[in-house]
Amino acid sequence: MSSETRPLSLNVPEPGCRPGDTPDFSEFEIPKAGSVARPEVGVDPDDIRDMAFSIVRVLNKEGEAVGDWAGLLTPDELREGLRHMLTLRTFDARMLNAQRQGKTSFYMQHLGEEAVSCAFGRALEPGDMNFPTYRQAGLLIARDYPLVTMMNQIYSNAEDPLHGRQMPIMYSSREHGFFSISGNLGTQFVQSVGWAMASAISGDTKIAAGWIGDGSTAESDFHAAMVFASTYDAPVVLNIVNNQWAISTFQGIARGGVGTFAARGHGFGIASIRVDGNDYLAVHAVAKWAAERARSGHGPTLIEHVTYRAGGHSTSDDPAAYRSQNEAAAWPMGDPVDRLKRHLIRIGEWTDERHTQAEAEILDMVMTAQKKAEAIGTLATGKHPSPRDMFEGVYETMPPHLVRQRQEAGY
Amino acid sequence: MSSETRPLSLNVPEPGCRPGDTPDFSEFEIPKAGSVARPEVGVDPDDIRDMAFSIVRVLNKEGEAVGDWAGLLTPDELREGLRHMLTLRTFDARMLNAQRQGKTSFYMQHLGEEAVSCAFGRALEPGDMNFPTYRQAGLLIARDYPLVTMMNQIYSNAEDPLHGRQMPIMYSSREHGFFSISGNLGTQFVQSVGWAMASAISGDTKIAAGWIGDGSTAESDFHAAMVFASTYDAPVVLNIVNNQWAISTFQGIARGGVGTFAARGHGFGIASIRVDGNDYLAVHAVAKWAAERARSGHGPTLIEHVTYRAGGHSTSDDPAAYRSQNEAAAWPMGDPVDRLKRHLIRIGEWTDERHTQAEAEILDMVMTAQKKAEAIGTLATGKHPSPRDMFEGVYETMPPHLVRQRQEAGY
Amino acid sequence: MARMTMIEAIRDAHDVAMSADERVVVYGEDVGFFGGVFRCTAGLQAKYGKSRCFDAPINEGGIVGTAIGMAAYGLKPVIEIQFADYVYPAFDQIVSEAARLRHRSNADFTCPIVIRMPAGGGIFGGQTHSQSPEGLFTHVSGLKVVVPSNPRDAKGLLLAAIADPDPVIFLEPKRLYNGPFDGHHDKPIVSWKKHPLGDVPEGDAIVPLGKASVYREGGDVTVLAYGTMVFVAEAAAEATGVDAEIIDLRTLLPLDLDAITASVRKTGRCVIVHEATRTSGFGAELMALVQENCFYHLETPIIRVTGWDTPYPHAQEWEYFPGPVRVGAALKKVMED
Amino acid sequence: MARMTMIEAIRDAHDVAMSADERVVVYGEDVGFFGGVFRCTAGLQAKYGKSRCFDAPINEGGIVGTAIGMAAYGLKPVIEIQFADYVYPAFDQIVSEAARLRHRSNADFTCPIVIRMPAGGGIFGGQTHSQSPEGLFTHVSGLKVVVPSNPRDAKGLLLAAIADPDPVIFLEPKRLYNGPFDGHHDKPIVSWKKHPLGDVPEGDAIVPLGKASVYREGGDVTVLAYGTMVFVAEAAAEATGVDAEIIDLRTLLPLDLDAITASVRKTGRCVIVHEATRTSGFGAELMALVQENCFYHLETPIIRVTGWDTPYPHAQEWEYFPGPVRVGAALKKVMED
Ligand SMILES: Cc1ncc(C[n+]2csc(CCOP(=O)(O)OP(=O)(O)O)c2C)c(N)n1
Ligand SMILES: Cc1ncc(C[n+]2csc(CCOP(=O)(O)OP(=O)(O)O)c2C)c(N)n1
Ligand SMILES: [Mg+2]
Ligand SMILES: [Mg+2]
Repeated sequence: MSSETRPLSLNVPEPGCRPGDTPDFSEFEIPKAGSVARPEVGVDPDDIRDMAFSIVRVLNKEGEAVGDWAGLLTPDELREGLRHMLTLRTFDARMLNAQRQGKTSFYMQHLGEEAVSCAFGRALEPGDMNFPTYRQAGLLIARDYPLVTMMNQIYSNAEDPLHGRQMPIMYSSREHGFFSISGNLGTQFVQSVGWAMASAISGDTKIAAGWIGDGSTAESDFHAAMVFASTYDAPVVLNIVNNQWAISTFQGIARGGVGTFAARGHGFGIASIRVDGNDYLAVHAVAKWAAERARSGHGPTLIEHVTYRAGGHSTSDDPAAYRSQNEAAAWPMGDPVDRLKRHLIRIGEWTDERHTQAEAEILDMVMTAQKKAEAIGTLATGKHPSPRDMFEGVYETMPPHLVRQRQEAGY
Repeated sequence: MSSETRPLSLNVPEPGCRPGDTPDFSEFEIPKAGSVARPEVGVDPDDIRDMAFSIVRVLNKEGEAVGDWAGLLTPDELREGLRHMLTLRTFDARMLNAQRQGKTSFYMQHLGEEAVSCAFGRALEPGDMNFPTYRQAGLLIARDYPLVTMMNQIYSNAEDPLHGRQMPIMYSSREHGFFSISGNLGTQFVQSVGWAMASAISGDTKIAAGWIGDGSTAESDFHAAMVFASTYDAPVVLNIVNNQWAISTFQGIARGGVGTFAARGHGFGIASIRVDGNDYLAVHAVAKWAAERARSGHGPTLIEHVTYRAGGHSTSDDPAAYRSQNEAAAWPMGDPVDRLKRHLIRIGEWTDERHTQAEAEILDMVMTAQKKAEAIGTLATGKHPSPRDMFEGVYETMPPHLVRQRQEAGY
Repeated sequence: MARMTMIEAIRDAHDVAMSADERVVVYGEDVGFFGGVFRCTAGLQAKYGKSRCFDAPINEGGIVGTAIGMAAYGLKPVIEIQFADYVYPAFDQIVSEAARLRHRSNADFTCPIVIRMPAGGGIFGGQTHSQSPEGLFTHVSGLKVVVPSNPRDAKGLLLAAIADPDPVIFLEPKRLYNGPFDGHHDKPIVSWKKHPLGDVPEGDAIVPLGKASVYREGGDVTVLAYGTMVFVAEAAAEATGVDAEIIDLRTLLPLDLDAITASVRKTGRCVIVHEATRTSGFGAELMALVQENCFYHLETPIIRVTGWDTPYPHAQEWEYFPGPVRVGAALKKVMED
Repeated sequence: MARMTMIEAIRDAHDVAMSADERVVVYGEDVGFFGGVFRCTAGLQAKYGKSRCFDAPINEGGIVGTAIGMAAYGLKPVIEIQFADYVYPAFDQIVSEAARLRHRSNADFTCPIVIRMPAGGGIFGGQTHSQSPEGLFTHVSGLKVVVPSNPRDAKGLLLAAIADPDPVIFLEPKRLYNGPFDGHHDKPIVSWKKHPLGDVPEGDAIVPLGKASVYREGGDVTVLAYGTMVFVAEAAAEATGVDAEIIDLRTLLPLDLDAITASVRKTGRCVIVHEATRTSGFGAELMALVQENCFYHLETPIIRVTGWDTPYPHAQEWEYFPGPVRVGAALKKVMED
């Protein structure tokens, strides 16, 4: 030990700004839209290491779509994307409010992150399978899953396809390529790899997509997913949604000393790409690329979607306690709805009037669905799943001890 | 989905050679000794990314010590290193044999990997703490832990410091900087980070060293260790011993698509170095560098020790069933004892005669210790820990239910 | 004495321990700046600094694993798992490492850590915010398992847990954080501030581990309960008029068997209540012990009132929860049998 | 019929299932080329190819997690955890995911996986190669838990487990792999090849889950046992001359309660034997159930004979193991009480 050894101290990373501070994202480097080249789908991951430190962006400040990753979507498809995002945003606002009114116990919104799941939802094929977290309802909306069914689940009413067993928003729809959401973080990331391995084992052509939050990349299942995906070259797209926060904890606690979350892929020889998560076109293009890569036998891709959680973590959370209330507004990558809207206007395929009208139509549609759902029941009122449903489905066939317990319970 | 999509298939990595095949390491790239520069201890991990893809080597084919990493050890220290490695090898041979004679239940040897733990053991300071696996007994030997105590543990005899509770070789010695070995792979890797964090929290100057095998890097605790080490910049040296095999499983099953295990550190911004694990001087120099880095507040280092498990996994294993019997001999990085011996001879500090004599002396010393241990007892004969010892130490104070059980048992 | 909620009492215990002993460090998910999602560690980072109270990455195994390393070094980590439902990723570190370290190293290394976690349901948390995994931990030799039922005990037992030389699993019934809860979910919530057990002594007021308390004396039947179920049992006894003696176990491992057998030998009847699923829950062990130790005193079969062997459902929460009606029926049944 | 060891019977079950159903895939640590450290999967990779039987990285959580994904896709993974002591890193995937998937998704996704693992001691494996964690799994609703005691059952139960639509924990008493073991560790080992239960029917000879078997009929006392303890109980009965009825439970969850109550009502006495640690072991649940269902038939207290509440020690293995002497003493005690 050299004689000048000084006492050690613990490094605890801190976010740039806390309540009361002025948000400052000036050190956050944002590459220009169009500046990242689009490699061949079969590219060697080693040759695109830099993509984990840059950000694929298509929409520039002027609302133009530029660069290699542009040009994949028709105006109709873009309008559809806008509709999906607006639907999700409206749905969120209504359900947030419904929760405040006591119609359900809990809700989680997507504010500011709508592009990620809505755009990705259009990039997979029927039969492919997402393993989402609680913040990818856009995958369902982009696949036209009925809003009223989502609400029935949220209200735990008699038409809830999950029979009231799950907390609100823990949807499941095999048919819509949406794996049953788990309340446990990270677990589904490695399951998505297993699903993809199964497709490969079966000589199928389907692929899987795993989802995880920035904070949850710290979970050990992240590692399991990377190891298995890398070893078996699984046809899977592994998505990290970096919305900067994990409840009250900023992404630096999970990220530690590394430059980016995407860089975690390098240690596994997995192609790793960062994308502007608030840019519908960029998310869609990168998702398509990764899906094609997986489907054509080139193995996994890790995508870091760089976005910002503009709302609270959930209805149980108040972000004012731990971050600046101006941070969302200061977020330098803008709002995904705004940006797609401006792009459509810029290319002459949309107007402010049509937008206002679309908003009204969507609100109407969402409210109609809500009325339907509430006519069946909310958590507080109306028709509910039966207590018998609690005993059903623990196993395919109810074993004797559960039959006895159900009888003891009187159902 | 493009129309030409072909069925997927599962990639299952295979080792280059199986029983009956001729080993071929021609694709295994071994950089020349002395070719990797020694960076400053405070170097930015990003600036030494290439070190995770090269190998630090000091001893060249001619037995000379060359390059930046040479020159740290005096001839006396080198002779001591040789003595430690020979001791470990002799100890292993004797204990392997003792197991075959039924004197204990189980043993695990270090054949071919002696340099890793023996050299590392000389690089830490008293008070530092290793969190070893079962294949780093050299850490104890290099710190002059009594051989007879090791044997008492192996024999579970009356003088076993662990009172017969643990399987053979699961040593523990806080005094010698050797954390209690766990039978569960990987668990101790993250514990080493916690120990290092504790030192930093306490404003201490001590550091920790974690140990893990190539196969065990797949365990999720590896990830936990990397995340915590990276986030809190813990003063820890994280060692991967890549001895090419995990029981019957070659390292490619854990490594998957990535170039090297060391590269796993890059995703965490951790300085990552590969070292020739069969080169005593190289291991020692890299260990010293990493220890100094940790102690001077520059945080963690990940070291991949590239070596080869020349023996069976344990006394329960027969490698002839899954790998070529010639593979060990074909291993291109030679034998660590031989290489250090040749170096010492080359620099005129050793002779074949002295070597033969040292071997005889060491055998004598080991056999003397063995006789002492066996005079106390082996698993099969002599004096043993008491059955009471099974009930003691579950808690600091034996709770009533354990007292009752002990009485019920009649002890 | 100060009137406190259970949250405040837990925070106070941390505060007392941290100010008395520099080796006490506190961390977990959202535990640092924000002070925990239930605010049990609020203010500690500001008072003791970032290296004694900090946010952890979301990796429960890593949280426990690093705590074990810290304990081996000589610190006393008190860590929070955000919900008991999320302790399973740490199960290996707890079972294979924390619980075994003293024994396997013959006390060369020890593991004085406290693993706190909110448990139990009644907050519409569904299957991943409602579980009561205490039964699992009681099967693991080397662990201690504690479940407080009120602010006074929460503080005292947490202080005892921090002082303990061995690993302690500390389960906090989250439905009791703000006030007592007797299972009548449709009644207005009362705060601990209005309850005598909300009176929490100041300073280092330890409540020893391993000692049950007789929460309510009675002669007809012994009710073995802990956490929320203590109040449910009380409500059931009052509603049915059965003169139940309610034992608040407080520590499940090591268990205060003497208190149990003394009561059951007196009453000759026993009802066991817990919120966890029934099969192989801690009620099974309690039933086994009562059977082993009071066989000849038992007038009627022991009855278990527990959560059902299903995941904790969201909408059917109150059908799952072993409320006062079900406990009351059991009390009446043991009196009639 | 062919004479087989338990290892061969398990291998045969894999073989039958893999050849009948393409969806059956088999993997785990060292399971592929080498065929498993206990050789239970030897030859399967050569026969069915690398994508149906392969080596896995050493990550138990990943092995179970990928199996869950495969099952959701539509395959039927049969996976091996190298030792039951190493199942804890997979605990979260098993408890929070595999066990819950059907219920939480209302059968939109299901999880037909079999998790095999060698369990139990008696091989000087110390605390990390000897554990019997069945009690933990029986507390988890949604799982099935199976423990065979002989080659014939091992094959038949494994086939049933593979055919089952839900996740099954399949614990193989490793001390029984090569021959029956009655706890007399100083006696020479006999092979299954010389034992009638080593006669294993060919083909798809399922032994249904959820059914116990009466291993030995008797009128004095009911012994509830499974795995190795079946033979220990037999040796104890023979040594003491107590006319014990030994029930081999075979499936712990769901349990064959009818077989248990029928026997206990007949004998009026009950001894429960398991190798796992006592507190909150599966014996507690068995004792609770017997108490609940046979209270008025019981002549004497039920006795548990179990491993002690300590880690499984290396040198004191036979003092820990609940051998025929301890079981015999319990048999005599229930007869005398
Ligand atoms: C295993 C587990 N640990 C902890 C939690 C509690 N929890 C729920 S959400 C959350 C934060 C997740 O953050 P992130 O992964 O960034 O996702 P985001 O909410 O930002 O989408 C935490 C800690 C949990 N659900 N599961
Ligand atoms: C959690 C856990 N899983 C599995 C095992 C069984 N096991 C013991 S050693 C071993 C191989 C480890 O290989 P590696 O990490 O490369 O270390 P090496 O033996 O080569 O030094 C395995 C699978 C274990 N001990 N713990
Ligand atoms: Mg986040
Ligand atoms: Mg190895």
